[in-house]
Amino acid sequence: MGFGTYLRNIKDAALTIADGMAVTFSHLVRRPYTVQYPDRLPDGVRVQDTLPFRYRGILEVDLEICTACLACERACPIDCIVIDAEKDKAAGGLVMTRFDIDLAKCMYCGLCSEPCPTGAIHHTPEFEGADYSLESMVRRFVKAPVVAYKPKKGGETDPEIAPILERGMRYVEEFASPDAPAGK
Amino acid sequence: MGLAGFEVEVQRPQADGGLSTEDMTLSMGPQHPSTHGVLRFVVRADGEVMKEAIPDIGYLHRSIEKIAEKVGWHGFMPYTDRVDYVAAMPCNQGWAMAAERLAAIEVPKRGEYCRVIATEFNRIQSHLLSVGSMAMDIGAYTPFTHALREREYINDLIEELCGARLTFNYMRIGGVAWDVPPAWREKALAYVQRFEPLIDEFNDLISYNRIYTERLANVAVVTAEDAIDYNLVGPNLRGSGVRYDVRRDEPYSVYPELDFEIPVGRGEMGRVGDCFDRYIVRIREMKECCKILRQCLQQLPPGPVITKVARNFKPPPGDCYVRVESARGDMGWYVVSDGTAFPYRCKIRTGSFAAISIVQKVSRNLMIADLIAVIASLDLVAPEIDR
Amino acid sequence: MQELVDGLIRSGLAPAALPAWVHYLVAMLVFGGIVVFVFILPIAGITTWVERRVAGRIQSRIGPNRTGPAGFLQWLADGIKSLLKEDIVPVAADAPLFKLAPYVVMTGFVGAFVAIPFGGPLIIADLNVGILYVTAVTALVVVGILMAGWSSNNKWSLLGGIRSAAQIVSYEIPAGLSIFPIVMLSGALSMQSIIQAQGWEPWRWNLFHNPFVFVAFFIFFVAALAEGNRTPFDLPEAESELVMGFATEYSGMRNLLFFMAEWGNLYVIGAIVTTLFLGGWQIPWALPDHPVVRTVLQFACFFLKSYFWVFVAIWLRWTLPRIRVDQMMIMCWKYLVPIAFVNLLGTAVWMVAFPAGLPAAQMALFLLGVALLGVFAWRVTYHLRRAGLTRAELSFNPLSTARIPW
Amino acid sequence: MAPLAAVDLHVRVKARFGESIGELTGTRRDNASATVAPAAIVEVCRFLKTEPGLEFDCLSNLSGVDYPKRSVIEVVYHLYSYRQRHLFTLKVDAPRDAPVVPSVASIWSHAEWQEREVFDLLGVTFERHPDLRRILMPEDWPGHPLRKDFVEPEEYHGISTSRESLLKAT
Repeated sequence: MGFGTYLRNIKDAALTIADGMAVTFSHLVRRPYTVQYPDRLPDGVRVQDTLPFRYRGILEVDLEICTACLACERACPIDCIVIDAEKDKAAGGLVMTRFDIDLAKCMYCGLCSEPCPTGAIHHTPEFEGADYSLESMVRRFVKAPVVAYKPKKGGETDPEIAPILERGMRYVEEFASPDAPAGK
Repeated sequence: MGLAGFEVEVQRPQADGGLSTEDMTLSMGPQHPSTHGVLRFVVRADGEVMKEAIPDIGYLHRSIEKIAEKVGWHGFMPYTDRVDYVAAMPCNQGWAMAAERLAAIEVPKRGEYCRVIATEFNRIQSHLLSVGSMAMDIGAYTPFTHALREREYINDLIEELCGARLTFNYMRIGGVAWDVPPAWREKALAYVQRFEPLIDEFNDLISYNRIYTERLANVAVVTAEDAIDYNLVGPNLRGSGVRYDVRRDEPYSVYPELDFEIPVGRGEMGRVGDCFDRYIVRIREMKECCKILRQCLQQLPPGPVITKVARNFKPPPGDCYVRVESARGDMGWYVVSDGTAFPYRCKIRTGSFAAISIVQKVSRNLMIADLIAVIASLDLVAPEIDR
Repeated sequence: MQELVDGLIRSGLAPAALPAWVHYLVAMLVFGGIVVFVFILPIAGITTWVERRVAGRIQSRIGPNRTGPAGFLQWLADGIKSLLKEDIVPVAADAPLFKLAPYVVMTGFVGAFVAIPFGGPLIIADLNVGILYVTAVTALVVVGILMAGWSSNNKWSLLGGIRSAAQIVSYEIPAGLSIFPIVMLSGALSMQSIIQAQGWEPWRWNLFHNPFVFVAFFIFFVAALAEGNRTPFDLPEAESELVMGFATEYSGMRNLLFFMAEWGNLYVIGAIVTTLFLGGWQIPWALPDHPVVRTVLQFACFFLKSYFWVFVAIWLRWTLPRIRVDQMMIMCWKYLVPIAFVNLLGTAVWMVAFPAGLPAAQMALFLLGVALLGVFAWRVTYHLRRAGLTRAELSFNPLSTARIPW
Repeated sequence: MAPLAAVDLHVRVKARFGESIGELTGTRRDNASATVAPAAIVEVCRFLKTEPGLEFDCLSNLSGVDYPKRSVIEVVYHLYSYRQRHLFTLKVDAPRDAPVVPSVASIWSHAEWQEREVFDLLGVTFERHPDLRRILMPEDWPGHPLRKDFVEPEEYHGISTSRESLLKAT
């Protein structure tokens, strides 16, 4: 290789290395971007509150507005939701004795919360799901057999379910629907 | 895996009774810091110079194609994220388009735009990870952290859009699951505005650094014919000088309405088709993604983002071959349906599977340090190879 | 240090019955022990903390900040952790060699401190072959690394060991050749006399004496980096290729010894560079003449200058990628060695042409150096402007924590 | 010039090879395919690759599909031409019990790996294949997973392949 390329190699190397060093030096005066989770957060701020509304964290079920329609159980590709509900004339409607979700197998894909008519099953921004035993990863939502919610024909809902239903419907509205024209 | 079909070639002792040397057989992987996931290379080396590097894959084989036959059409969507978790959106799009083509479903315009926006953001993410980890494999750790810092910002944006940071499950058959949240467009536009100069800073830091170019120039040169013969796709193909991109040559979705160039390797630092070309094509592609994103975010039409699709979806019998431009190139989805609620067969042909098949041919008498550069420049990702 | 011991003997403090060499031996052990445990090991440890903090800021993260104030005791925590970690010796390893390797590397590193002049009187042994001794001792490191690479019975370590042998041995030549012009200028090998031959004003340093020594400085620094296995030459323990290179099989305290030697070597490089090129501990005459204050000021000046070059080595490590083995050899034999010879001849001709040195040339070179720094500073501000950073995103406090994004 | 439609491609291939080429099935450009007799597949592929007007220089995808009802394993070749932008699909039916198909590895280099995958997952042996070994599954894995009648073995080398679901215990 000629003497020209020899000198050019040296000049080239020196200049590009110096430019690279200039970039890294300019970083010395820039603030770091680290979010010091979990313990060094500004006072009173929980990381979970800063997550967006649609964040798909650990599942949660509001039994008060769950109609036991088993749509979520069918939609889950991994079958990690198990619901037992029997028709019981005396109690008037379906009685749910069991609603379990195996969080160890759940992949947080959100397919279960889509078909839910009342938004009973939805994702919370909670993500700290670590646990000591595999069995305790199964979330059993039904403590005592409960009558499934049945929306009344008349349209008015009794007062103490209304806020929960309103919150549930907010989850349902979030999903895109074919007919409602989305805003710009 | 034993070393079947791979015996150590012992050199004969020299005629004059000199020292008889022997090749060294190295097993690089599957636990190795720079094999980008669970890959293994059986390297036959004479000191530092490699005679051959034979890839051994299958460590991350989950047989996603068999799972497709067990879960329904809607249920398979989250699994498509796992085919290539570094660039999950194009996989979603591939599966959704295959089902739509089988059932002749027409996706509303705004849905297509949301898909393109999500895919292009995801392409930037994937290229950032590929470019950053390539710099780290060559020895520079800082570019990796800068690339990941920018990738985190895009993670936050996509998290607001669909709720997940890696396995998005954002698209549905017939459109997308969520519309763009309010004020997200301005935030995304502001981010693209902020991101563009940082690519130039990245270039100043590492791309044209003499040591970096010296390590990549003329290493593992792949000619255009070999690239096509070995079915290399995406940045690996464009790095060898073939100007081909599925988004422009087999147009789908709304790409015909968007104008963007296709960067191609020009052999700036060495011959066309070397490691540097594949690398610099990815850097320039990120700039093109910014251009596409700006256009999409400005021209986002009003209207619904999803059409009516039966929950118990049963497409008519038939088969289709859909090609999507993923971050690792043209991803082929061959899907066969027999009219039932479960897909009959789903074959996914991915870019990395083609790219790793050329490593054996390209790695002859390279140095071991170059093998790391070749693996990084081909942007191999283990889940995509093994599926 | 010898007069100090003689003074002790004369003043009757030390029992006179013993022969003189016993006193020298005891004094040497005591002083050596003090210097090693009070100065060298903490310096090596603190350099790891400085490196991780500087690397953090360069990579827009924070670096250790949990153990001790701003993470300052991180190195102590690492040391204790390594002590408690299990010390594994692979079954198939060549055990005696395997166990001996870290100590050979440590002696190579600690041995260099004998001849380093921290201040006027502050030197353990002002050998008259000072710089020759230092170059010889630091070559011990390659013996240790080669032993480690071979005895670990692991192909990756073997590759690491062979690479380091090729690298350190071949970079001795340009390092040695760059030292010759300095020795010619100061006319003596002893470190103290090299420093005394330079003035405290920057333009009277060896660095700006003539253009050839100016170039020799860069060659020496690059060669010293290669000997310290620092990026862009960290081939022997290349994380992404050879997993951990020669130190793959090491764990616990042995592993720590290797890396303490590496970070300690950084300081040795800084010290030698300041001694040869940057006027060592020379401070302005006008400062108070009280011996203790003067020594402390000299020590501080020497320490600041050498620690600046430790910072430069750290800053280089987090900027540059790694060189390939054959490129490393090409760079040594085709670029550094020829230029080093040119510098050697150039300095000789220069000394014949201007026996008393050319003050005009020294001032010109000094101004050239300042100009280069100016251009570099402008380039840094250019990067900051182009990245479009708001005032909030800048912070000149080196220990600043994060700007919380929400 | 514009890429040829599948019909014209089929006509040209049919003209050249006559009866060993089946009828054109499928309507759209991406699924228009012609079945080829196993014996003639190598000749057809070489013709498609070297013919000046066609120049199918890339085997875009090679996949196997198991049809137990027709007791056939169908090997599907998606061919693509980068120069002419043609896209054409060939299908070869091999009997399900002893599927043997000549290998096209000599024509397209990537066919070697794709055929190894079809061999590994579906059990189709390719004649004159340079290195027919399992590619994804371990060497001693029983059976071929993608076959419809594949039953997953209980355990492999002592490692059980299934785990008791936690939801069973009430």
